[in-house]
Amino acid sequence: MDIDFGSKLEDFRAEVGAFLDEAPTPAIREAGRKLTSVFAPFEQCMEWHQILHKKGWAAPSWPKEYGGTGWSVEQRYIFAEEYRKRDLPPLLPQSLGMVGPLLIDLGTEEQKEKYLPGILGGLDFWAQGYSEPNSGSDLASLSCRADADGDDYIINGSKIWTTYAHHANRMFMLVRTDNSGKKQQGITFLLLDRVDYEGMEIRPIVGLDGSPEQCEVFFDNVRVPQSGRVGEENDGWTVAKHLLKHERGGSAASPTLKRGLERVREAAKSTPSGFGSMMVDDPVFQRDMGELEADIASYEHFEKLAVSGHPMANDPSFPSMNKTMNSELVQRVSVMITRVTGTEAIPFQNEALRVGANVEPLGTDLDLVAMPYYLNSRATTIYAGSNEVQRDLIARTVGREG
Amino acid sequence: MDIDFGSKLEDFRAEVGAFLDEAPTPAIREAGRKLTSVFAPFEQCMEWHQILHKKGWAAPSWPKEYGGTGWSVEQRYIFAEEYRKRDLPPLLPQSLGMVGPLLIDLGTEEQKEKYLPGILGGLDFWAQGYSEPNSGSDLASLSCRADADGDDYIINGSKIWTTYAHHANRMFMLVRTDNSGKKQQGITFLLLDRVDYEGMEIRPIVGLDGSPEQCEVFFDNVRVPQSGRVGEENDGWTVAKHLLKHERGGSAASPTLKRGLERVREAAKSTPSGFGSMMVDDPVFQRDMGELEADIASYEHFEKLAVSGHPMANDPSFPSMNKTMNSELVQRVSVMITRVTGTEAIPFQNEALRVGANVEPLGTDLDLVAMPYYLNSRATTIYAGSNEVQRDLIARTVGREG
Amino acid sequence: MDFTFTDEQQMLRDSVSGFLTKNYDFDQRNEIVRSDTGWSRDIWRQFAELGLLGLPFPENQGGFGGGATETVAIAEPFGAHLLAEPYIACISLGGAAVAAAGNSDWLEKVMNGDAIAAFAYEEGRGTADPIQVTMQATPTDEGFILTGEKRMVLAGGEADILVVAAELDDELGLFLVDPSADGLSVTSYPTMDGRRAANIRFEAVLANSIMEKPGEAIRTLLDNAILAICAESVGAMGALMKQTAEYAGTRKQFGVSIGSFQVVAHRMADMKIAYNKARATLLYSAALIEAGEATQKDIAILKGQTGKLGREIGEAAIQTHGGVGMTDELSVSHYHKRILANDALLGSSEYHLRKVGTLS
Amino acid sequence: MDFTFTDEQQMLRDSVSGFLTKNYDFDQRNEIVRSDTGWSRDIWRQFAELGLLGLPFPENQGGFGGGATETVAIAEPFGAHLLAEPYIACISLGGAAVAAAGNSDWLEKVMNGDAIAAFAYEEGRGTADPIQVTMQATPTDEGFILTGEKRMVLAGGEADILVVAAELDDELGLFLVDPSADGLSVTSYPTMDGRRAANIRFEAVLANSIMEKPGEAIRTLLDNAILAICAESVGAMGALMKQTAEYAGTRKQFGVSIGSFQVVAHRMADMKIAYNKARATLLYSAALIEAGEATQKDIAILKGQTGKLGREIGEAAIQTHGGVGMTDELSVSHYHKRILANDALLGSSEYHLRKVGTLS
Repeated sequence: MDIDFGSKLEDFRAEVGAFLDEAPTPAIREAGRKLTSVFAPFEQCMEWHQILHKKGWAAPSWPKEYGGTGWSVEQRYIFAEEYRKRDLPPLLPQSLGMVGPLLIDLGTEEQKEKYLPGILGGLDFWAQGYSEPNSGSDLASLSCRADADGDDYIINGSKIWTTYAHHANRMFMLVRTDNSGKKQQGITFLLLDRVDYEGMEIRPIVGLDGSPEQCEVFFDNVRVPQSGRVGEENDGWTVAKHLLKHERGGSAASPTLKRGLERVREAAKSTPSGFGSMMVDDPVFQRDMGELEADIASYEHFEKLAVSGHPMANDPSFPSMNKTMNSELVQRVSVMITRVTGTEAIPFQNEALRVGANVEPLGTDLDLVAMPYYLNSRATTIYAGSNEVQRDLIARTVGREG
Repeated sequence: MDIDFGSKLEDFRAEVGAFLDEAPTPAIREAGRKLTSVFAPFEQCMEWHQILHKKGWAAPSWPKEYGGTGWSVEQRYIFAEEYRKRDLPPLLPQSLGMVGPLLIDLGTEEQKEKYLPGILGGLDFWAQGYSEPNSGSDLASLSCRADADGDDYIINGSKIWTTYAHHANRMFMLVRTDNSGKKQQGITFLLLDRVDYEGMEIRPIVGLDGSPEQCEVFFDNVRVPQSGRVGEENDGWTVAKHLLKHERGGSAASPTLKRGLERVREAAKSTPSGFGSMMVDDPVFQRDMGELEADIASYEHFEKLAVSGHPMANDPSFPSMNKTMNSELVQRVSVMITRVTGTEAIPFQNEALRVGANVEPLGTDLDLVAMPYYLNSRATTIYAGSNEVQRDLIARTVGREG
Repeated sequence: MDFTFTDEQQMLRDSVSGFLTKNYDFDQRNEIVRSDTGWSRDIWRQFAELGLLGLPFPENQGGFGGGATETVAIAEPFGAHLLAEPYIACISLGGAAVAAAGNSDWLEKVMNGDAIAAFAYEEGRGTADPIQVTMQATPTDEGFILTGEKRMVLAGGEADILVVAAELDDELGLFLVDPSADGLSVTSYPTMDGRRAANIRFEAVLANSIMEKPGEAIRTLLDNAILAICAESVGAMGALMKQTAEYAGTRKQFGVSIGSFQVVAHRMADMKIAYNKARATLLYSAALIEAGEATQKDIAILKGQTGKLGREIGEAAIQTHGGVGMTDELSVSHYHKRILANDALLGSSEYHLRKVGTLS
Repeated sequence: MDFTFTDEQQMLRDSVSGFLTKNYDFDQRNEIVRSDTGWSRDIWRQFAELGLLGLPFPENQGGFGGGATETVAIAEPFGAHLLAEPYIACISLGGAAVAAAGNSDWLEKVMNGDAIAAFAYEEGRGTADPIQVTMQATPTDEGFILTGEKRMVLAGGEADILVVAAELDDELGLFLVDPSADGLSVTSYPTMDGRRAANIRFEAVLANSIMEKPGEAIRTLLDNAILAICAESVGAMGALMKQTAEYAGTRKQFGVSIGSFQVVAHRMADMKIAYNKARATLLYSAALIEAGEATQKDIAILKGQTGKLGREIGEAAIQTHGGVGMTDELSVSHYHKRILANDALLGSSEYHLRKVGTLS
């Protein structure tokens, strides 16, 4: 066993810290402070992506030859910690965490050349077209169809819960190309090099927090080139499963959870417990925080075992366990935030949440984001394969750990 | 709405208290203090039953004409509270709470005359022969068969989890009398007027707490009279369902839960929290106790609504909700008890637990019972229809509350 | 023991429920919430006509003398319809305060629907108990002077009169303040559950004392308001349970209704258990309050359990609905937000459940 | 970062596991536990031969210099086999104490399997931290005098030598006591998880000081013992998960295996999640301890999480087994009892998780 605690790492930490102190614009910082979701405010997020890319730090988990940093596990966590410590907006996962790694693994050379630079550089934003109104947890039952026509496909149907589609300039999606076999067969994985094809319409959906984050996307005889296909026709389920690994695997998620607790603890210093002391000194608060912090620590250990190559990560249900643990911890942290903000989280202040808004929030930054963040976080156990589906998958592997 | 708080009730409370202070023998009191289960030590329990019967208080929930007390709901709770306050052993439920009420509802006049006096008077103890090795939650799949032969049935097969069968002198049971239809059909409900029939063998099972409470009962061509049948042949499932209502309905269970908390709080006065004060003054302990006490209060309210005739009790899933709530609260209280006893609950002191044992326990009475009680209470969510089965039943009724 | 509604109470409940079903379905409600005022004066006038605004006040003050059970009978339907109108703000709190002080002028206007009275009590982050109020009232020759801030004053922006809770000689007093008084600045906002509230800064604001050393009166006022708040939440919980059961019965995934998945079914069973616990405690508490036998522990149990069980039900409802439960479009999330906001008011479940433990 | 076993460590683990599989199946184990002594001298001698008794001690003291990872490598199989022999009592605690004090005579006997050393530390109701020790050591001309009581001294009844933790001048010290010394009364008993322990009263018992002002030494000793205890529990948790999965796959109800019920399946998924969390924390903590970088918070996280997650797994295993899970006959409940007993030792999960919150 071995964990590196050398002084070189402390130099690295200082280097990262110095850059992160200096590089982000005020608007980027504001976007980070006003984060109420996994998905940061779009414009500032992409701006920040480009800045990080210039530094070569946009994609720490990518292979070095494709623009990754080549950092050790220790370095990646230090980067994530320093990043979160400053409440900087996380880069959007659809491009860097999903379609990018997928193309690296399964894309044609042409696709890689065409798309990877825009993904890595933060020039493109890719929406993920998976779910449909009647295909949520049962993704394989999707019916949005693509009919081959010459070198093209003609797409008809609709997608829903397409995060930030109204900001996207590209899209990857699953379409039905064959109805004859099992539902998992006959699915094809497509890249759309633009989202303004004729017959395509994107409608934002207002979420329970009052903001449009998700969209519906409608396809009415939309003609797209077949060259956007990843893998074989009708083999999209295999492709998607490969991608889910990236989607669920999420590296270095624990620093975000830890930073959430830190913000709670900070706020607790000036929040009365109602029982004679400030919350931070209140034994009940301390116990509840301790319990949550310890559980986050176990998740961090689990995550670090995995990224450092421990066999635990080879368990076929590893991505599902990772997704389940992380999403439920996100929700618990979000509840802690509303607990420390109390009644101050009740005002509806959507206008003040907008980056650059000239609206004074009624309370602190944490008061402002607490309730939208809590509400938005209800989605973490629903999206990317509901936790019910994840537990179904995990259950199938129990007792077969070898 | 109306709750009686009159002074007459306080007189009643005094009357009950005076009797309960005076009537039980030292051995009965010891049996109550050493209670580690729903099922009190047998011998003292029956002795106490007979004493209560002499006073006319053995069956407060029975109809007055069958020997019930005719008390108001308020009085029944006062009786239960004073009873629990003194840690007296609860009477065994199989006779008074199950077969007795069943016979009152569905027995023949002959059966009532023959059996009710012994049940009410505490002269008989009836074992409940339901579960079989392959029929647990799936009770209807039972296979222990009874073949009609003249005026008799000949029983072959076995029963398991037959509580206190080794103490019983009578037994009620479900047998398979027909295999041709649905599994719920072809079941017959039988009363056995003795348990020492030729071919009948009772083997106690040692439980995880080290004590034999459950038994296996084997039947090898056991000939019993058909006059012991309740209801029609092959109609035993209906009879059993009727009985389940009594088994799950359990009136006045909340005083037991409240008494459990009281004992915890009492012990907490002299138990250091590990954080500078006695547990009873420790905020974390207070919060956890408050949460549990409030949940027990809600259960008490639910129970009182039901026994006072509120329509909530007409919900077809009422017995299942009641069983689920009560069993899970029992477990939570049992955990609280082990929390306050800590390492002092780790010694295995089965000998000291025996009523009349001349063995000094290593710690307090609560230390002595804590772990056996906790362990034994794991059964509450398993027996009488596992809580999984109960939730299945409850789920079917959601949204149909009218 | 009897925890059932009388025929009259049932009629009252049915009439409120019927009125709201007709005039206040989810679409109508949303239109009202999205309007400039955020609630409907028209509905309010009809409440006055139905006698609802005078319901809880004593007959000798011109009210209908309704008790705790009547409060439950109307507030459950309010919750089921996500009422935006300031009934709790203006009747259960503001009106109850002027009634307790015997101020018949304002009470009459409140009961007629001609004035909105708001109760300025909360000082931020959950003022759960009167002893936590820190605003001081300083006696001067012209009257009392108030300085400080009140937050989350429900209907504070549209109030015609403010009843302010402030300390006087180490005890709580109630003070009347004209919303247009000098030194008062009101920041009004919508709440996340579709009501209106305000933060109100007081800088040497002149106020009339209407009740000094109110003793039990303020506790009674708060207890009754807690009952109304909890009844509203229980109404919302019932609606959530019904809607979720309906959705689970019709929404199909993997070729079957999602309710046929055992995990979904058990979650609904848990919702039902939680609902029955909460409702039993609501009805039992109402009976205790009506009998004058409710202790501070009983009230803490009511508020604590309602908040805790309500959150469980709301979160379960959203999870069962999946994506659509995350939208503004469906009522599901709105119920949950109302339940959460009610939990935050007058002390959260965290506060109250712990208080239960300290009161033993 | 690397959290894997080296080849040597894996071989050690496999050899212990293989030995126990051959000589210590559940029936053999139960026979040993039910014997008069409660554990097997024969097994103990074989442990000595396998080098396990000297494993964690420094090479310059005659040991094998095993570190935290080696402890994990052997203690996980101990847990999976519900070891009754006093490895933790005599090696991780008693032996470690004499080793820390540099007492090579006793250490050699311990490593050879010729003597049992017990560590008298606990004073009742969970002595979670050295500062909670209250027993006083009073210096006299003949030596130190100890008065008071130690409870739950693992292997205290069969110890050849007792190492007692007691306060001297407001600091903790370690003292050697002969179990046959005047003034000592030992009440020995089996524990509910199949070990032996004793309550020991000291009435003016003469003792030799072997370590005064041990400072970090005692903390290190306890940390290593906590690691061993937690590894044992994690081993038990893994066994429970495997057995429960097997049972759920074969036990039929309603015509299908119970594991095909989604609620049972999800409970098993939760067991697996809990197990992986606990095991990840165990391995990570071992790496931290080995690197000399484990803080008190890290140790509290390890002990707290193991106890909490272990209880979850144990309770889930019993519930899934139903009636048979409630019997003495199956190993399921025995694993759960071992996990609970380990949770109680050296501070429960309640204690440690709260400590995590105070250390932030």
